[in-house]
Amino acid sequence: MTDKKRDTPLLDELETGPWPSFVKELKKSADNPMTGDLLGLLERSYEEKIGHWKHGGLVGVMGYGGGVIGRYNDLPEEFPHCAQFHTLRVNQPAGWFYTSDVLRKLCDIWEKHGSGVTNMHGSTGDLVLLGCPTEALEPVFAELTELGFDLGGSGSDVRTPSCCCGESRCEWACYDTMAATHEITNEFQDELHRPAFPYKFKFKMSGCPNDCVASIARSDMSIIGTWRDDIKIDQEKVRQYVASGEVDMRRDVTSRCPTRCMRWDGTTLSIDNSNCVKCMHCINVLHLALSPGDDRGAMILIGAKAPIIGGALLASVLVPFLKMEPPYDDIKELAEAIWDVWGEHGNNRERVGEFIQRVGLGNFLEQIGLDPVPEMVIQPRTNPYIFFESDEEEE
Amino acid sequence: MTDKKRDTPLLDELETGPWPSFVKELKKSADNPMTGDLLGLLERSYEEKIGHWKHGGLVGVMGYGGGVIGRYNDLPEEFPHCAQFHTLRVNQPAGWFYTSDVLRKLCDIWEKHGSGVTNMHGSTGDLVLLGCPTEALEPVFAELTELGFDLGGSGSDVRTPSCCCGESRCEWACYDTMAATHEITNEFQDELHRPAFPYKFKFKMSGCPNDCVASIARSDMSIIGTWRDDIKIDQEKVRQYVASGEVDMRRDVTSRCPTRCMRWDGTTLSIDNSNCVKCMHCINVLHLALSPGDDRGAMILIGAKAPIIGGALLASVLVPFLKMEPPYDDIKELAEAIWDVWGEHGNNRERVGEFIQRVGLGNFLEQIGLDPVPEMVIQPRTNPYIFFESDEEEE
Amino acid sequence: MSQNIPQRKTDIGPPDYKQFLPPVIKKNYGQWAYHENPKPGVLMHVAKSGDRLYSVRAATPRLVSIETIRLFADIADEFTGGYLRWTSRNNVEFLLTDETKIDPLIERLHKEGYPVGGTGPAITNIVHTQGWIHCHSAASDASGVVKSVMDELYEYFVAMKLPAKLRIAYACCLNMCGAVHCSDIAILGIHRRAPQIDHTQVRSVCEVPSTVAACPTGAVRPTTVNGHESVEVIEEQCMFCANCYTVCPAMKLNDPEQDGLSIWVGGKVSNARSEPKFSKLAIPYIPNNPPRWPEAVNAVKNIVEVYAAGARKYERMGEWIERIGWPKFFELTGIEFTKYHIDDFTHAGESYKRSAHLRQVKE
Amino acid sequence: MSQNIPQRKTDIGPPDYKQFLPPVIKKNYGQWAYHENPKPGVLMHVAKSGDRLYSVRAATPRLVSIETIRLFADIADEFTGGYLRWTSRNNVEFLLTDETKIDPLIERLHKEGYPVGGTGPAITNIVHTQGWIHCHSAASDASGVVKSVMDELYEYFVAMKLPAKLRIAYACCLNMCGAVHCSDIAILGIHRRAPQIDHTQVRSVCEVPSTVAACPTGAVRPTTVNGHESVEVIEEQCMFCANCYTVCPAMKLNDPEQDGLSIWVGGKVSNARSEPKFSKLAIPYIPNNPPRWPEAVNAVKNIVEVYAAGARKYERMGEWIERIGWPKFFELTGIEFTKYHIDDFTHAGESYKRSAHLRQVKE
Ligand code: SRM
Ligand code: SRM
Ligand code: SRM
Ligand code: SRM
Ligand code: SF4
Ligand code: SF4
Ligand code: SF4
Ligand code: SF4
Ligand code: SF4
Ligand code: SF4
Ligand code: SF4
Ligand code: SF4
Repeated sequence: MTDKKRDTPLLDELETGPWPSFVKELKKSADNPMTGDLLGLLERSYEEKIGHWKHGGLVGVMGYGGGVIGRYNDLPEEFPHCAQFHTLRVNQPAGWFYTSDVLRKLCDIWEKHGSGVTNMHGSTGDLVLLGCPTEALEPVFAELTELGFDLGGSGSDVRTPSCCCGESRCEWACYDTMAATHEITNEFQDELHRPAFPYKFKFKMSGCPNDCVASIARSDMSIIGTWRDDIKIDQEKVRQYVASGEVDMRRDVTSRCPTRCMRWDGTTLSIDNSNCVKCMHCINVLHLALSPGDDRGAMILIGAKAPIIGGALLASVLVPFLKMEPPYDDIKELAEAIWDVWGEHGNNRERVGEFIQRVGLGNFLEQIGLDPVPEMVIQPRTNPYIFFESDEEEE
Repeated sequence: MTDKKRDTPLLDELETGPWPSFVKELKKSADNPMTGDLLGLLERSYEEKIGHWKHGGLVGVMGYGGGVIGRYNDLPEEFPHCAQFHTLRVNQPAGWFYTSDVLRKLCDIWEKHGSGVTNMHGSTGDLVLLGCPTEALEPVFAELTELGFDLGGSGSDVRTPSCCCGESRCEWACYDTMAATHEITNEFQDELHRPAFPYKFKFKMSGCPNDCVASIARSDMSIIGTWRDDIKIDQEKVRQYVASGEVDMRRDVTSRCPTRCMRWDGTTLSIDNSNCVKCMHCINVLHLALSPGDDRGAMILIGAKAPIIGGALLASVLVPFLKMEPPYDDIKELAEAIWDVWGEHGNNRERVGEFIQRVGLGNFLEQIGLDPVPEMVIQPRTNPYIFFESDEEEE
Repeated sequence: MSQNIPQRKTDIGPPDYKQFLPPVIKKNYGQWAYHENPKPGVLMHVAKSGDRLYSVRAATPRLVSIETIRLFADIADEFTGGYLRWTSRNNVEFLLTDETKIDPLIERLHKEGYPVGGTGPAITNIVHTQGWIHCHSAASDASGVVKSVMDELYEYFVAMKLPAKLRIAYACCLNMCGAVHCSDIAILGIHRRAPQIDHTQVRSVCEVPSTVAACPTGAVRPTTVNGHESVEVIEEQCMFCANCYTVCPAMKLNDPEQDGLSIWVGGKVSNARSEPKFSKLAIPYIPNNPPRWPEAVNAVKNIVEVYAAGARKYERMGEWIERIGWPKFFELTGIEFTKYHIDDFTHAGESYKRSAHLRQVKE
Repeated sequence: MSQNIPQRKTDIGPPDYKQFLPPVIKKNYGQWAYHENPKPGVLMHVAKSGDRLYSVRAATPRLVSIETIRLFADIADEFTGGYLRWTSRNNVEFLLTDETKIDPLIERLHKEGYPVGGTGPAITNIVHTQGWIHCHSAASDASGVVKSVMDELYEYFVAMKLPAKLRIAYACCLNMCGAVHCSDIAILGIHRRAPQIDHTQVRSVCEVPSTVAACPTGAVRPTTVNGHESVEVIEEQCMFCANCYTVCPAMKLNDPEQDGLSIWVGGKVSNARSEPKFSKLAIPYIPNNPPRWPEAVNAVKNIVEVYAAGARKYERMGEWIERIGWPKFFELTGIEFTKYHIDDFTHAGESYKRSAHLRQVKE
């Protein structure tokens, strides 16, 4: 039967072709009986065009409510070695930097207790250890913490924050994304490990509006670097771009500026910075000549999420500009103020973005103690349905 | 008491100033006791900062369900002459054209039976006779029809259609708005006079996308002239505009084109007509040089309305292009198909625009027998909540 | 049934417009070549045949006495051979072919108190509604506010000195009979107190289920008062739309101290350049202050002046604001931004700023 | 409670990233001057100090064996002194300072089957999810579809020949764990059959009220089956979102014949030029056809090629489509526009075309 299970003609087709093959990866670990069975089970799915995993399962490590996704297959008799096939979400180091040394140690732990299969990384950012039997959860966890790693989030808690590589490498970073991520992750260990919110809450930090961790689309609190002074221009280098023929200033730059606030007169580039919306495009294109201003910081946006259930949301502006200084108390306090309000009044499985839509951004601001500013909206309301408050009326 | 009523110190302040004064107008007719009382009642409102009219009232002319708005004041003892102060909505001639002769005859009728006060015109377009006692409704109506006038709509019926002056005067008219309005108004006399819909239904016709009757904002069926070939350019006249210094081609024209599909090279204006969205701007500015193409017709948009109750709606594209030829059967059939569906499935007080939102434009199209085309939407859906139909599934 | 009713026809429809058209229009119908706007209030339309039609546009207060209509008829007889029309914004237009009569006509109209203007980049007549003159629903007067505002903006009617057309609309309640939802500037009468229920009247004139159904926020609930079916209103859920009042006269919202005006900006109807836009809230509340509503007049004037000073040629109010950004609009006009400006109705989330595109943020 | 559990710490948080940074980064942290992209997959970051960091980016299938991680560790030791990182899109980056090692490193990676590329105007790795490998909710596999698509689009990974970056995402169900809602091209697993209810299981593992509440369309209703509390589904009201299944495992939607893929286009995340955009529906349904999903692969390839041929430099998919208009997109790609493309969810009306701005309409 083992043989028959290992017969994977459909999956084998996915070993060919130039793109790296996940089937090859599985086969690299297929001596591990868990992964051997996984291959067989997956082949079955390919034959039948249906998955063979059962819904959830309450497993985890002691004292934590999150970090492990329980999973059982629905053919445990045929594929007993992956009958329990949980995942551990291991909180990655900020920016996903590793040394060969630490990776090897991680591999050793995972070889000893698990399937040998990983996701580098999960969509939220965790280092995902894919396929762990229930009884191995605690030993893996113990060895991980011994090595200096901890679990990430799952369930209705703070989810593992992630960030772009920021100042580690990128000249556009307007704040230190990795430091902020590390600090915030450590500050909120309890919220991360012990689900107590109405639903999940994700942080993502990008160093500039290019948003290389997709924070505006995928995090409940999105922290995007920006600046509030003028773009720095090295006119000589601008002229070099033009002279070399590499850039056509009108076609590539000025006409693509969303507010058309740039002028190129053939020798000098001028920017009406009061109308620049810091989109990054001109800087991206003329990267040797232009750079963000010196008065750098970040904006905080709130409430992005996938479509379930009211439809997907992009995050919206909550704080237009904030200086980002360790230990980032402003952000910590803001997050806590939000959790207080949302924690108390949010419905079960209601993301903070949906909650704000339900109670109204105006009311939400009042509750968390922020003043409304026009930067928070595309435009003021168009409908006349204003809930005037009676204290106002008394004035 | 008559004297005291006529004492209108607050209103008198509105007789001063350069703008024509409605108070002067009221006073011109104030020998009419109805209008005399109206002045007194209005002064009272100015003193008290509150209106003195009561809600509705079922009055009308025999055989009609619409055309009259019943109105009674709430101080009938003090102001008995305007205790009954109904309005008659008289269907204006298309384009609001009159001769002195017919106006005088209208005035005579209104002098004889009513307050002598009018609205030239109401917001929907009717010639509004403001202030008619109940017993005068039938005589006024009889004399009006004798003169060739009929009542307009009110209540849940077709409302008085209106149109811009179109081909009577305007070189941009892409179809004969006045002829179409007249034809459609006459075709739907029954629907106009005898409310049988879920709610009101307004037609407005504009000859071009400048939309001088605000049809896209204010009518359930908006018929806006447009063309589908190329804009006609008289290059010589374009050059004259530039030479005279009257127009700066970049500042005033090409950079204001919404799709930036125009190029001015200093001597010739070229338009990428495949990307022109027929916004009219360049034609408006260079009106001596440019004009709409020759292949003219109209687009039909559906569902505009004021905010009550789901929020205001602008009309949305239903038929991207239609040749407009008398007797406009396409439009009549389309309207009837819509009324069938909305009439059967619409809720009470649900405008057709709200109905479409409730049932979904896709379903609505299916029911009225139109094919979906991408011109109907800004963009395809962004949420994945597709109601797949099971016949499809069977395929 | 038919007692006392004179002989009458029905369903004859409106009179045929053709009989009212001046000969020059009949002849050149659909054959116009171009037009010019030689001076404020005067349009010249030139036909392919070479014929010319002049339209002289004069303001009216819309609410006009038959005496005034007769005056217009007399003026038409004198200058145009009896031909005139009204516009979609309640101006009257005298239609003539004799160029020499234009100036005398203008003079005459001015003398009678009906100024000529409103064409081109100007402020034309305010589209408005009934107000205290005729409607039960009005949160303020219409004609009085319009008169007060236009007295102050008169100079923009008789000259063509704005960057673009500027359309003002007025409506006395949220039904918005006056195009308020898509205007450069809109003035809107609003209530701010939940309906006061007359339970006796409910019993006699209202249907409880339809009254309950009318409320978009579910604030109206069925209840029993003194043993009779009636309704109650959860006040915190009421946003004063008056839809319940429309279906049930026993739910009055009018209130001398709470009613007032709100100001909206940046809407448009035309498709020129940008797509049609809704008006957006500028000022949530200004108290009713008849007979001249000075606070509202000043607020409107301020917005017009800031716009006139800042917008580029051909830029409508909304286009200008979008170019400079809403934060700048609030800064330049000195209007305070409050939580009321933030939408909280059905599609509220669609108005939240969901991008990092922000202009320079003040320290 | 604590039987068999080895000594362990808790709440220590992630390891400090600083210990994993190569010296050149530690030294120049926050002091970078500029970067260049000398060839596909290679970035050069130059510090103000003059120091240079090279990052060599290789594709991975994301699902990797520890054998592969060890291989990467070995390669890192050989070329970078042991330093490497992963990117936000599951590529691995080797971080080195010795320019001469770049080409040998690339060669080595290619030899091992991990091609170098994905930088600049290219297609980089597909962000994706678990699929049949691990998730109960999956309407299709993830890794298999991704592999099939990337085999076909490989040339766009190893070269920089597109007008702009092109981001593809994949998610196996509407939960969209894979950034699908804001991608240039997104592939999304979908169900098309209402949940089949296992009433016995409902009884044992589901809460009826929360299951009913989970359904956004109200399709799930409480009912009684064989004397026990259970739920029923009004099939016409179901749009297959699986939210009921998430809260109640007894509501299976998976179905071999009805499940499949849908294709979405024109989303983006960055704020560069245009604001972030959602992806929009291009193709409502493509049947599941493992192991290589040829129909889906071809559909994606077609869209990429039409885009590559038509877009201007720096124009992302959505920006290109908005420039040419959606009607043209459907025409050029040959994709059929159906009623399914027209939104009918909460904010549907906001997607209707509410202006007269239309491009040339075909006869
Ligand atoms: C593992 C992972 C996908 C992957 O292959 O990478 C994942 C897997 C699951 N997600 Fe997710 N989500 C993962 C990132 C995301 C993301 C992306 C992100 O975080 O940037 C999203 C979209 C962003 C967002 O949060 O809105 C996402 C949106 C969801 C949702 C929809 C939530 C919503 O509010 O719309 C659900 C449903 C739920 O929470 O009940 C969900 C639920 C799930 C569950 C737990 C299924 C369930 O219903 O119980 C999946 C477990 C799969 C498994 O068998 O392991 N997952 N999920 C990702 C986490 C790995 C990691 O920790 O790094
Ligand atoms: C007379 C007029 C205002 C004016 O001073 O010009 C008017 C007056 C009334 N309108 Fe209106 N509407 C008038 C044009 C409009 C327009 C503008 C238009 O037609 O272009 C609108 C906005 C466009 C639209 O239809 O959405 C308009 C939107 C409403 C509404 C809100 C309808 C909605 O679906 O949102 C109501 C409330 C209702 O129907 O119950 C309403 C209701 C009313 C009522 C009947 C009040 C009521 O609740 O019973 C008003 C009677 C006033 C009176 O005492 O005479 N009126 N009404 C206009 C009709 C004159 C004419 O026939 O020419
Ligand atoms: C007479 C009238 C039509 C009618 O049948 O009654 C009319 C007549 C003309 N309109 Fe209009 N428009 C008339 C109401 C409108 C409206 C409706 C409204 O205001 O409620 C609009 C839409 C307004 C909006 O967008 O909010 C309108 C938007 C335009 C535009 C576009 C302006 C823009 O840039 O957005 C033009 C083109 C232009 O001005 O260059 C235009 C152009 C014209 C022209 C030049 C057309 C022509 O060649 O005859 C006419 C003289 C314009 C002028 O007054 O400067 N007409 N025009 C209406 C006069 C109203 C009045 O008394 O002031
Ligand atoms: C390494 C990485 C960040 C990280 O910490 O992991 C990264 C790194 C850089 N990004 Fe990014 N971006 C990375 C994910 C993203 C994402 C997120 C995503 O795709 O999920 C985005 C948003 C994508 C979107 O809009 O959908 C992103 C949008 C950009 C942009 C804006 C592109 C645009 O025109 O819209 C730039 C600017 C540019 O390319 O000129 C940029 C520029 C850059 C620069 C040039 C910044 C720098 O100076 O270092 C880096 C090399 C770019 C390259 O690959 O061509 N990066 N970048 C991510 C590499 C992913 C990969 O393996 O391919
Ligand atoms: S988001 Fe900005 S700072 Fe961060 S890596 Fe991308 S370009 Fe650099
Ligand atoms: S950053 Fe964007 S908005 Fe600012 S000047 Fe450059 S292109 Fe324009
Ligand atoms: S809508 Fe067009 S055709 Fe009609 S009057 Fe206005 S500009 Fe002329
Ligand atoms: S009509 Fe409008 S879209 Fe067409 S070319 Fe002229 S300005 Fe551009
Ligand atoms: S806006 Fe309101 S108050 Fe004014 S006329 Fe219309 S319904 Fe009456
Ligand atoms: S005024 Fe509007 S919100 Fe208030 S109770 Fe009446 S219907 Fe409801
Ligand atoms: S997208 Fe759906 S099926 Fe795929 S991993 Fe996420 S929850 Fe599971
Ligand atoms: S799949 Fe979604 S729409 Fe269908 S019954 Fe379940 S929750 Fe409701």
